[in-house]
Amino acid sequence: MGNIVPSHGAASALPYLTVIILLPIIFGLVVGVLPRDKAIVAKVVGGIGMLATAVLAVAIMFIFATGKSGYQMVTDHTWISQLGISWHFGVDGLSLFLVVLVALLAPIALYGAEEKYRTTSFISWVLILEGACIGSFLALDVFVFFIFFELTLIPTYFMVAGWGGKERGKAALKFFLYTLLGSAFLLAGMLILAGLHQSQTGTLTFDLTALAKTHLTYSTEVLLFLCFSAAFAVKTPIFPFHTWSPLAYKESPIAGAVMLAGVMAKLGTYGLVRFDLTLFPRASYRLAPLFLTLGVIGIIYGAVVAAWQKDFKRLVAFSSLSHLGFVVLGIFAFTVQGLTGGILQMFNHGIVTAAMFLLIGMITKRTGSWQISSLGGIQRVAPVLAGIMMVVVLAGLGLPGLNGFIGEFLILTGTFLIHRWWAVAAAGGVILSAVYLLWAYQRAFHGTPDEGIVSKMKEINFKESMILAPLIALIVLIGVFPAPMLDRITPTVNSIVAHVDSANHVSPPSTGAKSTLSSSNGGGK
Amino acid sequence: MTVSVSWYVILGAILFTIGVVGLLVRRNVLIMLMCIELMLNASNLTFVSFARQHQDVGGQADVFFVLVVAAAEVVVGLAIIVSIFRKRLGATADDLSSMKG
Amino acid sequence: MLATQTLTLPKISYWAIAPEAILVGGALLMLAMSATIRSKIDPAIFSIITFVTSLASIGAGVILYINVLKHGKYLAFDGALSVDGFGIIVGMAVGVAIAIFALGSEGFLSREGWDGPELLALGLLSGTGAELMAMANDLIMIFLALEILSIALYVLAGMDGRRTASGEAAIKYLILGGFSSAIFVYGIAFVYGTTGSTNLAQIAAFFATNLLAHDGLFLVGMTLILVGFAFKVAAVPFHVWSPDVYQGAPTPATSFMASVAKLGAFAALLRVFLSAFISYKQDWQPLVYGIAFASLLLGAFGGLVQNNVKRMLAYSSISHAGFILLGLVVGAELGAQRVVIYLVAYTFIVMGAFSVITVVGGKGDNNHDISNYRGLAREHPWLSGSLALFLMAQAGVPFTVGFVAKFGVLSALASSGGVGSYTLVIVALVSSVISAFYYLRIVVVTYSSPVGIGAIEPEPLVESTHVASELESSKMEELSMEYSALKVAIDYDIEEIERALDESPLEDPIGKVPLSSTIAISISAVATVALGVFPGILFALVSHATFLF
Amino acid sequence: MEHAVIFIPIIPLVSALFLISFGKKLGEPLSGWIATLAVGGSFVASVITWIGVLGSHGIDRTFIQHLFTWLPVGSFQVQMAFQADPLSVTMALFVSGVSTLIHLYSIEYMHGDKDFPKFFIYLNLFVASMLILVLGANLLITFLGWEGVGVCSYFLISFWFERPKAATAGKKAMIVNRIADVGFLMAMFLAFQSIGSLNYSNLISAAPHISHTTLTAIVVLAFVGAMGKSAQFPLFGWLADAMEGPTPVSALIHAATMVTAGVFLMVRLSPLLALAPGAAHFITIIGIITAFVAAAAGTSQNDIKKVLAYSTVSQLGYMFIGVGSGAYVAAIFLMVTHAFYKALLFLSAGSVIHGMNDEQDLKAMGALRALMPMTALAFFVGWMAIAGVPPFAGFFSKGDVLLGAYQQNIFIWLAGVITAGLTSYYMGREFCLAFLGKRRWEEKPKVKKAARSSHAAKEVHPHDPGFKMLGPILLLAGLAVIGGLLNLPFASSLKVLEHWLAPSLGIAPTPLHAASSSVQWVLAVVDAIVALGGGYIAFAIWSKKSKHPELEPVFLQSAWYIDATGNAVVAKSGTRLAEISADVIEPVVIDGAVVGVVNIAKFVGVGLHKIASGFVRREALVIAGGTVILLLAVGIRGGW
Repeated sequence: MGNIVPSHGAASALPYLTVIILLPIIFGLVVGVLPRDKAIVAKVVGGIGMLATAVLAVAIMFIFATGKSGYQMVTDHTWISQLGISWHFGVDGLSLFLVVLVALLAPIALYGAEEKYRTTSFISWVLILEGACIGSFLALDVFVFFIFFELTLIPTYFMVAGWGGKERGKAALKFFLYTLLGSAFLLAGMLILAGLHQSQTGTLTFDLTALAKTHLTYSTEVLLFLCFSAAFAVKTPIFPFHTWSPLAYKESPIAGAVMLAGVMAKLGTYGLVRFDLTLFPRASYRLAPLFLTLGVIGIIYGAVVAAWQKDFKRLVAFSSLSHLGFVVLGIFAFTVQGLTGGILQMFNHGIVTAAMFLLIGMITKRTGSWQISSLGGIQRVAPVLAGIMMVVVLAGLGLPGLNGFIGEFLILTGTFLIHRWWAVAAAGGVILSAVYLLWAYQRAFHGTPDEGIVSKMKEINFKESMILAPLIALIVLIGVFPAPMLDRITPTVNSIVAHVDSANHVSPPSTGAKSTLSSSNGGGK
Repeated sequence: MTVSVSWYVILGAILFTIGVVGLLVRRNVLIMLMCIELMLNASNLTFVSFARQHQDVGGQADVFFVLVVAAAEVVVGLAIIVSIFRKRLGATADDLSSMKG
Repeated sequence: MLATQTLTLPKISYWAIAPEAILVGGALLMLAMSATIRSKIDPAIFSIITFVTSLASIGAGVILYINVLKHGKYLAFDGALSVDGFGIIVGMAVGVAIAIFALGSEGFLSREGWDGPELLALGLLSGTGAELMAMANDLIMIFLALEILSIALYVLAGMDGRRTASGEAAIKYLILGGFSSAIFVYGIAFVYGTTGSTNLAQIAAFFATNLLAHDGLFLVGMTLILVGFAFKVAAVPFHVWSPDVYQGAPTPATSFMASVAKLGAFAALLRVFLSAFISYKQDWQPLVYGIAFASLLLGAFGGLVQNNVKRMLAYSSISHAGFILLGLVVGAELGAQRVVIYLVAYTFIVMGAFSVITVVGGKGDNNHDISNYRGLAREHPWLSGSLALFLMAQAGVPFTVGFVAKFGVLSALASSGGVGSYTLVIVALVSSVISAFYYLRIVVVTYSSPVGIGAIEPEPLVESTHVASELESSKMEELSMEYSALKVAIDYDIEEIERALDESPLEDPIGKVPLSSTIAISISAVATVALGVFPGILFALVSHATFLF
Repeated sequence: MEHAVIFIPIIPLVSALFLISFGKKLGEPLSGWIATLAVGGSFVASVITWIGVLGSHGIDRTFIQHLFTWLPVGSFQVQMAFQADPLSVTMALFVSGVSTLIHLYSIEYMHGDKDFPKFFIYLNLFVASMLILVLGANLLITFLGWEGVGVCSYFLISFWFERPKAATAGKKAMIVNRIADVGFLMAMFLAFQSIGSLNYSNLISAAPHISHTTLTAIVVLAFVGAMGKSAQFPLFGWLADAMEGPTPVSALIHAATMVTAGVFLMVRLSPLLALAPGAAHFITIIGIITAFVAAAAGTSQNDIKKVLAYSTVSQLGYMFIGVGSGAYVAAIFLMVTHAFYKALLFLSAGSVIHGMNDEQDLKAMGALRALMPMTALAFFVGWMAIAGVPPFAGFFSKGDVLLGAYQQNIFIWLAGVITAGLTSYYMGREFCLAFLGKRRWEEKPKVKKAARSSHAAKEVHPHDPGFKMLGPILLLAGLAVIGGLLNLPFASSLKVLEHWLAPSLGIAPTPLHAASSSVQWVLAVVDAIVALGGGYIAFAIWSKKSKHPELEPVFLQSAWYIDATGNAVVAKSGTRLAEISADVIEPVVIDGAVVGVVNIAKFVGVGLHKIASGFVRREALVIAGGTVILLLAVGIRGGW
């Protein structure tokens, strides 16, 4: 097997990772017991917790050593020895920016879309969700991953059920059950894998590194792969397991939608890379065409359906389906460019979707509606808000110079190397995303505003612009100068791709004139 | 013809079956209780028969426990029946179906 | 004639039955008090006595446990009782259940105006039976303990004289319980007939040295015993009584059935099948597999269409029974340990949930329709929060002890290997997702707008299925039940609701939550979370929960 | 000195960022002046760079300025780098030069507009993007600019976003371009796969070593991208719609600069193109179809700007004929001169529109010659130049292209000449309708278009504009007259452009039948006669009478229904597809499957509910039955 998971990466003197996971959770619990009638206290305490987490995340980003593929800042303590479960965390190029994303989006989501009622508990839930997401991204023990993965459901459930729109009950229930059903298969797969490992080695463990060494027959590997993937496919969501998302995004409060689409969707794609590719490289490789196809269908279908949405939040849901299709494509391309693009695109999608939802929230707060049809001409009344929305839309449709392009381009480049026709089909999504985004923009922002809009719609205020500023800055910065991120992602990607390739006895696709002359098939099959 | 132990066991089985069938076909709660008694006593007979076979006094002692339990069950059962059917005309089990599903 | 045999009286070890003796003592004390003291006694006093008694019983259990840890397990009463980690831990769990029951009942008793100590005294007695079952090492002993447990429960079920359903529940439980007891005893008779003993250790010893030429009778006996246990733990298809009885019985009694009765029955079931009948594992394992399979699925699907919360939890407990039986399917000691964890976990979750339900039940113990939970979160955030916690724990959400329990059982099952086990793992997990639907349905309702908001009455979630309704309405109920099946609350905008409620607050049918209930709920909630986060405690505890063979 | 290359795109970019922050405060006209100065600065930087490049010789004239690595991923390394070589410097010079003039013009033209500063932000952004496009050292940087100009074009077309037509036109331009851009993307993927780099230098050096098929595919795919941006058949509908934008925008983006990006790209890739004759033929054919179809459509338009739009499309077709025929220099030559005279024509048209209070209908004009003499003169110069009347610029540049075509295939030349006649004709028609004849605007009641600015509906008093508008017009007129000097055919030493560009271009395959100098003279004479003839016919027909319905058939007015067909096929069916997907497939099929599963669960639940009778005896029966089943199971296992 490959060199993907060195059993112990660089351990760190300070338990950064434990702290960054527990910090928001503890703050969340503290906020949860604060007096309910004083929202301001909760806001301040929650704000401190989130700020500290964000600072720590940034610190981790800087401490993170560029050019290394293994896990860094590893923490490993026995937790439940009887079950072979350990408090094992580490960060690598795959998880680094996702952690930063969570730490960044949580405060932005919360303070960008404040809830008027029961603020205290809402803040508490957001903090717990933040901790759970960070925990999921950093866990190197499958069990620990799973429980954090599941823990994310609870805050989300309550955020949707407690602060959502009129169909919030149904939405929360559907979201919860659908995801839980997927997780059920994950848990089953995990238990069976651990059981097989135990029968081979005699030790019960859920450690990712150890489990990756389990010998599996091909058919077992495929079954387990499908079990794991079921959970991730629902969470992402990958077509056709997405039907919970439009409802959940629509009914959820804005902050919840930001977290759902911006952060939690990444749990699915992250899981695909971290677990499916690591544990089941052969099955992943052989079943890649299936996932590539689903990814492409998602790209096209999501875009087509998004075009017909009359509701801004549903539109974002389907656009997410489309964008995450690209991520899936990149993951299962098994090229360095594709996977790097996929990982970068996870981050990008988080930023762009968050900004999109926040803007929708701002519009909704003013006009009381997120129906596209009831808007129109906003650009005349609120040009700055419209301008920011335009930047976000352009990032969404992959304009070069903005972040969305970098991810999509790398994904398509990487996919094209091995799976040419999937890339060609996926490129259709580039067209369609322009269609639905610009059409929606035209309907809501162009045209002459009616009296209702003129009287209700106000320009973005200072606080709102400050909340959006970091997102817009990142959209541009990543678009222009993505190298710092790519330098941190690529080494990990190299080792993952090498792991998959070596498990399948294939060599990476070659590029360049020389190889084209020497061998006709440019790598892979 | 010697009457071996198995005859008693078979008799016990017959009694038990009668009890079961009675429980299933009769509507009157009192009679249902009696059927349960019959089943318990069939067990007792079986116990005694096997005790005899094993030459073991333990089995016979067990019968006493069962008898006591049976008595207690009947006492409680009758008390409940009285309390619930005080307001009704007959002690018919089929009337007891306000809860279902 | 039988040869004269001298009956040697067994040596009586009072320490071994100290936990049970304390419970009985407490019950007698209360009965004596109510018989002698003329003036009305505050239910709180009985409640405190029960609580203290159960704590004392737990304390005795702890001493026993430490003793066992030091000196090893031993048999008492001529082998009728086995004093070992397994029995003591389950016994302590029973003690915990009684303690929470005592706290939860206090509010109930004073609310309903029940003066006497009967509810609590019967609880203690029934608990005695459960603790004995956990330790019993002789089939007849188990039978006796089972009956002690059950007869008290029959009465508990029928205690609410004002509700017809209560009496009905009692009669149903009595007849069906008696029926299953008879089957159980008949099974014991056959086992006795083929092995010559009712003592588990002796039966095990018998099979260790003998091989039955014709094991037909034994197998019949074994199967009948399994039926008896399956009835008590409400496993499919012997569960038929449980929804009705759960619904009809007074809520504290229901909580008792769901927890204590199951604890005792499962403990005995495991002990019998894993010690005495272990040689016939090939024969009983498929049966248990089938029963577990059916229980998991029926428990999940059956709860979907229920609108009465107590009925819903009855189906939930059927599903849990399925899970616990998975531990038995595993067969080995590992399975037993995981079952003990499950039982302990389950005690907290189910007692907590029923404590909340008792409170919400309101005066008359009638408000158990799901519509009664509308808007609970607004008036009683902590109450609904705890309910959500307990329900999520039942669904097996991580960081609750419910997850630990399910995970433990399933990981044992998965490590036992084989396609059958893997299938069962997946079925179990899927069924827990299905049952999550009805748990969450309750949670969703607590977060929906309270009834009577604004000018328009919200569409009723269901036609209420009050137990006291007349027989003729049953057809109507059936229709409405189908109509409303799986429906979730239709709601209003949050801001509208908040505004409407600020203007005209609704009358709260629950009122102030009694302190005792708050304590009960808090204990359960803390345990649910704490053991969920630090499951190591549980695992360490049960590592000594082995049998004495 | 070459290092100045980086300042060429940076100056307008910084200016745009500055105006985003402070434009509103600076307001009119200060923001306009700043923008103009920035573009002027860019022009100065271009000149400095040009001088720098002139300092070296031959192949050394390629200077690459690396800034940083844009995309470093494994073997895929893309630099943020700008390239100063003869081709890019030429482009930079004329782009920044023409842009400066149009910025200046816009200060007056956009006077009083609500979004005056925003207009200049967009214009500056556009110029920056266009310069990035031409200066990029690899395909991806070019693509960065390519998409940048696309989005700026979107902003500017829908600048008056309150008019639904403008908003729709902008969106359409963007989407059509995106469709074509997929071709560009594919070209890059294929280039990376087969060559391992996107740098022009690497592409060019590796080109001879890669397979012919791959090379053809790369070039054709890149051309697909160019077809969108340069509005080639069948993707030209958007350019006509783009006339919804302000006139300076039409002049700058949709005539002089952006639309020529496709031509630039193909010339940039000419070393590859030269090795892929199949691709070259394809380009030629598309070029000739476009040139003719658009010119024909131009003969029947009644909107003063639409005529110019179709004319632009037609001229772009010409440029591609040049590219396809291997006459790369001619294509660039035509591009530059076209920029002069087409910008001139648009600006003059803008002047007319301005003077006529936003009237664009040719049939509602007439006799403006007297009232707007300078504009009329400028327009006349533009007409002569585009028609190819000697010695105006168009004569030489178009002549070069036609010569290239002739050397490939005489039929292409023939089609080109016919098109040239049409060009002269429709421009003549436009000139006659606008400036000659009667004052038709006084005849019929004016149908007011949506008021877009402070030009309130009032009496029409056509007049020549002020110096800020007129200055650029006259300057461009001058360039249109003398533009031919860039590359005079009379002697090798006079072919300045050809010598200058040579290091940047591929060496075209030797022409099939090279034209001797006498043949060249004959061709030139034919060109001139056709140009004059077309003009004369137009004058004869249109100078007196403004209505000749038989000469304006509906199918030409609708541009051969090509755009309508595309609309019907793509947009309508696409909308229907979206509708079906969103309203049927999603809720019924996909979510329906989920609901179906839930319904099964519900069905099971209800079924169980029905079985559960609540009768004690039946429940006992279940228990008894269960017991029997278990016994049987044990029995069967035991083998009774």
